[in-house]
Parts: sequence; C-alpha cells; structure tokens
Amino acid sequence: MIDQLFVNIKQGGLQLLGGFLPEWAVILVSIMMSIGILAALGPLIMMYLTLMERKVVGRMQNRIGPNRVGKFGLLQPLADGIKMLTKEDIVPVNADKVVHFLAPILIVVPALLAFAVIPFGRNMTAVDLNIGVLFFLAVSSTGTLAIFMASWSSRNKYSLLGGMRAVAQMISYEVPMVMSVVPILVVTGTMSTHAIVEAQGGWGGFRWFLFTPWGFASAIIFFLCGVAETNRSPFDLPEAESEIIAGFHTEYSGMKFALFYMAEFMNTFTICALTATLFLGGWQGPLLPSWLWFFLKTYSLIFVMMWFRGTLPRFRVDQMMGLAWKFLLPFTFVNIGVAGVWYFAPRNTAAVVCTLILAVTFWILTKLNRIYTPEKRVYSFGD
Amino acid sequence: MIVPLEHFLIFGAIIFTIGLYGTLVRRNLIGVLISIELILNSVNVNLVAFSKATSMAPETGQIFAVFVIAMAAAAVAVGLAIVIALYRVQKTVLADEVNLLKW
Amino acid sequence: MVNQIYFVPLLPLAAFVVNIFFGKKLGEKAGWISVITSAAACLIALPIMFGVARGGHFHHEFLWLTLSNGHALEFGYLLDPLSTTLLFVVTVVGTLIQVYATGYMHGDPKFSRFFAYVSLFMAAMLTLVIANNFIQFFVSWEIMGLCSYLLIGFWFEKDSAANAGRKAFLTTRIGDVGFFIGIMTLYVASGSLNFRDLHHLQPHALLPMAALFIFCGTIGKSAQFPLHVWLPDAMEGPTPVSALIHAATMVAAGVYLVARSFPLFEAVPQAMTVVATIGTITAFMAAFIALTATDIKKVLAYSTISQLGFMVAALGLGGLTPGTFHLMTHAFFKALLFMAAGSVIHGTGTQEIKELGGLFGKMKHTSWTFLIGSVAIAGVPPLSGFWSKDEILLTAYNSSQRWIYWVLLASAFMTAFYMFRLVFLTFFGKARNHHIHAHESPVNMTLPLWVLAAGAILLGLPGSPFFGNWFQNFLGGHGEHHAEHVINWFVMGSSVVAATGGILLAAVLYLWFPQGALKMGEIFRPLYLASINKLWFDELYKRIIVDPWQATGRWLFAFDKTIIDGTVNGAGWLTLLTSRIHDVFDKYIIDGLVNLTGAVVQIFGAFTRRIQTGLIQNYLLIVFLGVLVLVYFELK
Amino acid sequence: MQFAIYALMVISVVWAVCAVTLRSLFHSALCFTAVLLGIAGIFVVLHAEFLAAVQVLIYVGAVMTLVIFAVMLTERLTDVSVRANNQQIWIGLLGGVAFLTLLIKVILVTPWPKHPDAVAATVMTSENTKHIGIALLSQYVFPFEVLAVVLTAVIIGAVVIAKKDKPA
Repeated sequence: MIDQLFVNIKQGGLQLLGGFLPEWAVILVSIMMSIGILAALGPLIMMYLTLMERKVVGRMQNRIGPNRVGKFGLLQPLADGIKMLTKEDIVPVNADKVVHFLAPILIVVPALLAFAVIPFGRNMTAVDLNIGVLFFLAVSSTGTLAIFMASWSSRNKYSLLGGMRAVAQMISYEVPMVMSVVPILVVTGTMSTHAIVEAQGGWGGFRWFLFTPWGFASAIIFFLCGVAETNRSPFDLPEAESEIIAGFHTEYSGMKFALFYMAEFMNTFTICALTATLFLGGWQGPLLPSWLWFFLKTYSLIFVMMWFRGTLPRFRVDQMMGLAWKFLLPFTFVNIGVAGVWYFAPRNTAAVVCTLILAVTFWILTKLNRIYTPEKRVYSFGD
Repeated sequence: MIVPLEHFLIFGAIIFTIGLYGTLVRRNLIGVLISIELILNSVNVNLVAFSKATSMAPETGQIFAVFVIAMAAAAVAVGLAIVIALYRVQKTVLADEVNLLKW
Repeated sequence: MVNQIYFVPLLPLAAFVVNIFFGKKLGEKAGWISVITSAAACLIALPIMFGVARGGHFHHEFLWLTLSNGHALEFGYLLDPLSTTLLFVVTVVGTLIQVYATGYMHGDPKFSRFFAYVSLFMAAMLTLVIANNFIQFFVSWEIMGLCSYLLIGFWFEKDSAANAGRKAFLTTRIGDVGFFIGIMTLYVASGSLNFRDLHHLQPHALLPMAALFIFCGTIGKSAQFPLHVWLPDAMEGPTPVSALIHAATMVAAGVYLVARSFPLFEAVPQAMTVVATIGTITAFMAAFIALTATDIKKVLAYSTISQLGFMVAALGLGGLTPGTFHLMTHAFFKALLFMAAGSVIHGTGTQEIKELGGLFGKMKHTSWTFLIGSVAIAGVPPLSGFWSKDEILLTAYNSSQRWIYWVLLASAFMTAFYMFRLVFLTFFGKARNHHIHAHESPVNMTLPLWVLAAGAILLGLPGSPFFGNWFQNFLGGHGEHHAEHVINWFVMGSSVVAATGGILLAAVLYLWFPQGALKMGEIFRPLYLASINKLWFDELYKRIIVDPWQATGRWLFAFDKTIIDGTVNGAGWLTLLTSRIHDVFDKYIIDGLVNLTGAVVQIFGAFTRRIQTGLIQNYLLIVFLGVLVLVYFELK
Repeated sequence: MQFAIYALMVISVVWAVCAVTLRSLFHSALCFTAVLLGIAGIFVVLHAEFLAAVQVLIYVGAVMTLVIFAVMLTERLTDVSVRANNQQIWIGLLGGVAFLTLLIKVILVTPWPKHPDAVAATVMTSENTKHIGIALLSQYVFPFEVLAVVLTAVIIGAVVIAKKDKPA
C-alpha cells in the first residue's frame, strides 16, 4: 500500500479526470503530471543537497554547518535561493551574449532529462525506455557542450582553461563509464533500467550485481567515473579555485551561477541514483517501501561522494588522465570479457575464474602504471 | 507511416545540398568538416526512412546508419588531426590559403 | 560439468599470453606460471578422467563456421577412453617436465620465452588430444610443429640448433602436407571430418588413399622410417623439450593420429599392412643405429624412434590397445630417461658417453632413476615396459605376419643391449675424463624424476594379468582383440629372454671385458660402420635430394655465364656500333624534333597549368558540376 | 505526430542553413549540434531509438566536442575580420539549388515501393535494439570487425598526425 502510494494517487487522479475528459487529454495530463513531478523534484533535491553537503562537510571539518535559518538551518536553501535571485546578473562586456545566456539553461536540461529513466520505485519510472541506460549516458554526455558554451562565451582565459579541462576530463571518463555499464547489459540482456532492477530482485539483496566479481569491479569504476563526470573532488580540476579561479563559471553570477550549481548537484544525484539502480538493486529491498529503499541507497552513495570531498586532495591533470586511459579503460575491457565468461560458464567455475582474471588484471595494471613523478623542481629564489 | 517516404527523402536531399554548399563554400577547414558531417547525416536519414518504409528487415538500414556514424566519427578524428597539424605548420586553417599543390 | 574441459587447453594458453607479454617483468616467476596452469589443467581434467574410467563417454560440438556448400565445421571435444588416456599422460608428464625445466633452464637469458613456448605447446597438445574432428586436430598439430621448431632452435645462436630446427620443420612439413591431402580426401570420401562418424564409414574408392595420406602425417610427426632423420638432430634443443615434445607427447601424437582414426585404417587392410611394415622397419632400423651412438641424447632419440616403431607396428597389426598402452608407458619411462640424461648433462656439462663414467657414486638420484627407466624400457618384468611390449609382441605373434614378431623381438633385444650399454658406460666403471666434477641436480629436478620413476614402475600393472587386464578392458570397446587375455607363456618368456640377454651382453662387453666392444666392432666391421653412420640416411638424402639441386644450380650457372652472358656481350657490342651511327642522327634530327615538341608543350602548358589552382574546394566544385551535368543528361 | 515530424524537419533545415552560413565557427558548430539533435528526434519518430541515442552519444557527445575543441585550438578568439566564404559562393549556391531541384524531381518521379507499414510498426518495438545487436554480430559481423580495425587505425593515425614531432 505504502509502496504503491504515489502510483495509486496518480492513477486515482487520472481515473477521476477520465470521468469528464476525453482520452487524449487524460494521457496528456498524465504525461504532464510525470514531467511536473520530475521538474519539481530536481530543484528540491538540489536545494537540500546543498544543505546536506554543507552539514556533512562541516561535521567532517569539525564545524556545525548552517543552523541559523530555520530548525537545523532547514530553511537555509530557501534563503540562498532568494539571495541568488536578487543578486545582480553581470555579463562581461565583450562576451558572446546569446551563448553566454544559453549556456546555464542548456546545462540544466540534460540533468533534468536524465531523471526521466530513473526508477524511483516499483512502477515509478517516469519513462521506461527500452534503451534507458543508453539514453542516460547520451543525455549526460551532452552536458559537455553547455560547459563549452559557458567557457567560450565568457571571453576569459580562466574560463577557457576550465572549459578545456572539464571537457577533456568528461570525454576521458565517459569512455570507461560506458564500458563499465556494458557487462550488465551483457548479463541482463536489456538496457531498460526497470528490467535491470527487476533482474536483481530476491535473495534479500544478494542478487545485487555488486556481489558478483564483474559487478563489483564495474560498480567501483562506474562510481569513480561518475564522480569525475560531475566534476566533484577529487576530480574537481575544472573548477579548481586555487588554480583557475572557478573554471568555466567564473564569469557567471546570480541565478545563472545558481543554475550551474543546480546542474552539478542534480548530476550528482542522478549518478548516485543510477549507480544504485545498476549495482545496488535499485528499489529492491525487504520491508520498507521501494521508493524509500531507493532514496536510502542513493543518499548513502551521495554521502560517500561528500566523504570523498571531505577527505581526498585534488588530482594532478596527468594523474587524472592516466587513471582514465591507462587503468580504468583496459580494466573495463577485461571486465566485459569476464562478464562473457560469467554468462557462459557454470556459476561455481565462473565465480572462481572471473575473480582470478580480475585480480590478475588488477595486479598487472598496477604494475604497468608506474606513478609519474616530476623531476625535482628548482625555485630561482626558493633555495 | 504517417508521413510519406518522399518527404523524408526530400528532407534528406535538402540537408545534403546544404552540406554540399557548405563544403564548397566554407573557407575554414573545420567548417568544411561540419558540412561533410551534415551530408553524412542526410544519408543516415534516408537509410532509416528506407528501412522503415520498405519491407526488408527493419534493422538493416539502422545498422548501415550505425556504420555511417562510426565512419563519420573516424573521418572527423583524422580530419581534425590534419587540421591541427596544418595549423601548427602553416598557422592557417583556411582552405584557400593552403595551395602548395598548384603549379 | 564436463564442459569445463575447455579450460584445460585454455589455461596453458593464458600462461602463454602472460609469459610472452610480461615475461621480461616476471623473470623466473614465468616458469611457475606455466607449471601452475598445467597443474590446474591436470586437476580440472582428473574428475573427467574418472568419469570416463567409470564408463562415461562425453562429446560436445559447437559450430565454428559454415562452409559455402552448407556443410558445417564444428569444434568441440570427444572424451572416450583413448583420448582420456592421452589426456592423463600429457597433463601429468607435461606438468612434471615443466617443474623439472624450472630447474634445468635456471639462469637462461630466454627463460620466460622458453616457458611461453612450452605453454603454447601444452595448449596445442591438449587441444589435439580432446579434438573431435580432423580440422581441429590438424590446426593444433601444426601449432605443435611450430612450437617444436621454436624449441629445437631455442638456442639459435648455435648454427647446429638453427639448422636442426629448420630440418625438423621441413621434414615434418612433408608429412603434414600428406596429412592435409589425406584429410581432404577423407572429406571427399566420407563427407564428414568428425571422429565419431568414422565408426560408420561407407566403403569408398578413395578411402585407401585417404588412409595412406593421413598416415603420412604420422610418418612425419612421429619420425617413422623414411622421415625419421629429423628427430636425432632435434636433440639440439634443451633437454626438457626433448623429454616433453620429442619423447613423451608430440611424437606420440602421430601414433595417436592412427589410433584416433583407427576405424578408417580398419576399413582398408592394405593400409594396415603398410602401417605395420613401416613400423617394424622403423623399430628395427632405429634400434640398430642406436647400438653405436655415443651421444646420450642421440641414443635416447633413436630408442624413441624405435619404440614409436613398436607402437605403429602394433597399431598396424590391429592392436589398438597394445599400441596405446605402450604409448602411455613409453611416455613415462622415456620422459624419465631424457630428464635423467638431462640431469647428467646438467651435472657434468657433457653428453658424450666417452667422457662420462662412474657417475653412480656422485649422482645418486639421477643414477637410480635412470637405471629404473632403463630396466623399464628394456622390458624386465614387472616394470611397465615389459607389460606393454609384451602386449605388442603378442599381437605380432598372433597376427598373420609372424615375421614381424621375430623382427620386433630382435629389436627388443637390441633395445635392452643399447640401453644398458648406455647405463654401464655412463654410470659404472670409472670416470674417463677427470676435468668433469659431477654434482647432483637441485631438488626440483630430482623430484619429478622420482615421480616418473614410480610411474615407470607401476603403470604397467593395470595392463597386467594381475589386475585382470583392466586397461585392455577399459580401452577395448573396439573389439578387435580377445586372444591376449590368455597369457601366452612362450611370447612372455621370449621377451624376457631377449631383455635379459641384451642386458647380459651389454654387461659382458662394457662392464666385465671392456675390450670386448672393440673386438665386436672389428669382427662385424661392416655392420658397425653401417650403424655408426646411421645407415647413411643423411648421406642418401643428401645424394638424392640435395646434390641434384645443387648440380642443377651449378649447371644453370655455367649456362648463364657462357651463353646468356655471351649473347648479352655480343648484343652490347652491336649496340655500341649502332649507337655510334645513331649518335649523329640523334644530335641533329631527333633532338631537334624533341626540342620542338618541348617548346610547343611549354607554350601550351603556360596556359593550361592555370587550371591547377591547388585549391581543394575548386577541384571539388568542378567534380560536383561535372556530376551535375552527367546526372542531368542521364535524366533527360 | 505528423506535425511534430514536420516541425522537426523545418527546424533542422533552418539550423542547418545557419550552420553553413554563420560567420563564427563556434556558432555554426552549435547550430550543427542542434541539427543533429533534430535528426535524432526524427530517428525517434522513425522508431530507431537506439540509433537516436547513438547519434546523441557519439555525435553530440564526442564528435562535436572534438570539433569545438579544434575550433578553440585553431581560432583566434576575436575572429570577425576574415571572410567566411571563398569566391565560389555564387556558383556554389546556384549549383546547389540546381542539384536540389534535380534531386527532388527524381524523388517525386520515382515509384517507391509502398507497403503496409503495420509490419514495420510491429517489428519496430522494444525488440528493435536486440535485433540490431543480433544482426550486427551475426549477419554483419564481418563489416563490424573491419570497422573495428579501421577505427583502431584511425586512432593511431590521428595521434601520429596530431602529435608534436620531437625536435630531433
């Protein structure tokens, strides 16, 4: 009952309308409902993620975090929103006006679109595309363009550098990301997120792909690439305050800046949600209603991301690139092969063999990727 | 289908011609590349439209389209590499400033 | 789950890949990778072997590719008693030999590459063993040939090694071509290449041809009579290779081929006769040559050839079981002998019998194991060699061609003789060369020796009457022999006599009266010469194959030099003469014309070259307009 | 439905025109991206979701990013002085129009095979992607492999061409 709460509400509403509306209108309304819900969900999630992040990081840095506005600072996001809205919107003089204006809008769109294929709970996928995962990847890959527009249009060296970095990084990490999803497609034989979640049901959560050798590997790789895709630390080179002021959104202020921020947080959410969907069995889980399970898993993953931010220092560019191309990519390739083995060989054999192959690959790759250490720097006045 | 095949073909033809025009006229080599991509896309539209409209296996045309897309990506990769090399050597990316091969 | 048999060849393959790519990084660890993989293969194979031993009979095919004529080529495996026996031999012996090799090759600069090759070989051999059709068989057969070539020529810095490798490769190639023709013929004749379809063959005119050509493969691979010359030279390779490839497994593959396609041979009696004859000749001839060889490994090589001859002869006489049985036992004791010999070479640094002697005190393990191996091969009961050889002799005795029995008996006698000649000269007496300070080999070399020695002692028993001829019944689903289940005391006695006689003679000549050997050499001088010169086979081949080519070459050279060159020079002289005349003509008339043309061309070119703008889009535009015009006129 | 298709077509054409006419390369690249998205939409309408996704993923995600990268690398930021088109513009335009008319004429006169697309509509369902996959690995496996080889060659070639040759 609780489980299907929202679904039933929607259905009920539609039946109610069905009484006195023509059929196409009902369909229209249902579509509108889904879209509206998602569109409302995005900003909401974003607002409270900001709060969560500030709290969590605060705790990690032995602070308390916002606690003035409202109880536990629950109204803090609202205050921030109002502040953002009321701020002056500055556009550089010789910026490319149109593009400069379009960029923040275009960066939110893919982030919102990605919500469409996420199964929030049993029967709670907005659109159950039969190419859901591919759709997600495709949409999230378009985000780079918006960043490009932003960095290029605001004629500013730092923005341009940030944009370059961002795009290089996103392109590089997209490849292993896509490749790390392939094993699941190989094993489940479908790309619809809904079906993938269904495939992980039962056995009190032990059918999660996280608990298979290949699944474990891809889960980690996928999550890492996700962190990189969303430009969060330790992969936040594109917006490294200390190196290039704030990267591609240096020249933005007020609501436009807020939009970038929003996009970033929504991406964070979607990435974690998809990780939960693909590897942690999505909304599968005992006792609690499905959507609750889903949000539990997602938010714990988000917490991990924030944990990263609180813990890890930033990568150097060459390290970042090296990780993507020299380690993750070959590993994912091997992983796909392993998934093939898993699919064909009998379980007990496969488990052993897969683990073996992956371990060996890991070992070899770690041996091959020697850490590059720059020669000792000489400071003209330093010594 | 709802829209007759011809309209898709005409659409493809228009895109094709625009691409052709760009290929002939743009000075900037990257612009030329973009135009070529346009041409390839028009081809894709035709392929998919045919595969939908004719009675053969529907995925055939789409597979061709996939191949076309892959080859397009390859073409762009090499083309851009050439453009950048050119830029490094001759400090220009304008097609009509690169005429070392004339008499 | 029997399908995991596929991992058996795949694991060594993985080892090969790892070693070939990361060998340099791994260094001496590479050896253990190979060892572990083949050991794992052995473990995976074991339950399946038990399954087969309990009477199971597994096979599985998957489509490899579909031929244009609709026929399908399948890959897969066929696990019946025969292939299982081979599987057992190859995995066990292979693993042991690799363990041994980690000691033997220690410190070799190309260590990892060696093990890469060995692993590749193991993979190929195992694929061949479980193969269920001729194509798969042939493919892995060729890969084995390649590995053999690479490993014989492993120390290719030595010319002799390189040449030996080339010789082996080319010689076996002759046989392989025959084999392939045979496969084709068989395909034409029976329309299927699957082994299981051989059991219900329709008679066909081409079958004899197919059988004979397929037998060519055996002749080449397991060094039968006309093509046996490569095996002795193959001893240039490292000793583990000689033990693994050129004694235990690869050369046995030829025998396995005949056994595998046995129904085919049964279908054509004349082919059987050929097989039997060739085998017998080989057995006798090789044994005869081995009598006087003075290089440990050469002796062992010739004895290998002779034993293979035994097996082939047995198969030729319709004795599938004896052949296979002898194959198994031989694999064990011959590998043992080779490895012991290798250990001797390792410990003393030489392989010339003349320089060795009196090693018994210095190398305990090696000497004992070598002795055990020799007793086994000589055929002294109750060691393994006795039972299998006795089976073969029995088949020969019961067969229609009784003479084969006597020839084989003689070769058995010679076998015993030369083996013990080797033993006495190497291990007994006193050291002949005092610069050699022999020392025992490390444990990872001696341990496999003892394991194999145990095998050489015990493996005969399952085939012995004590165990009710368990092995024969295990293999004998083919029903072509029932006679030998009753013990034939005459044959058994004769073989024992031959063995002991040989040993005694050797003892007399080389242990008690060391001068006796020389005297024998004096008395039977022609025979001695014949044997010491390997029956002049190499010379013969040189005479009938190599020399004619060279002669032709020389003749052609002479022809070239005198006639062709003469013509050329004459032509040249004429040309000079004519050119004098031409010169004048040229200068004034031709050049004038040419220059005129050039001038004209220049004038026109000055205009036309304007077309060549060098602007790519220009060209494109022109092409496009051309197309446009063409299309237009096409449609109009 | 119908309306959507025509709208997509018109928009795509408009953007395409922009893509080849705009002066600033960056803008034309963006316009071309818009065209790509429009065509992806048309694919969706034609029940080729997989193709649409691939189009977006590869073209918009990778190819266009590369192009824009190249634009940034090669174009000086303030770039209004240089002419965008070469001298052939008029003849090119005329030729193009002529060619277009020719094509359209051909398309209209050709009798295309008509058939009840109920078949197509039924087959073109969620199984579509699976069909593509199967066909790709069974019927078209050879072109597929060749493509793989070609792509590898292209990667290597691109790297070799574009990398700075070391000062020997």
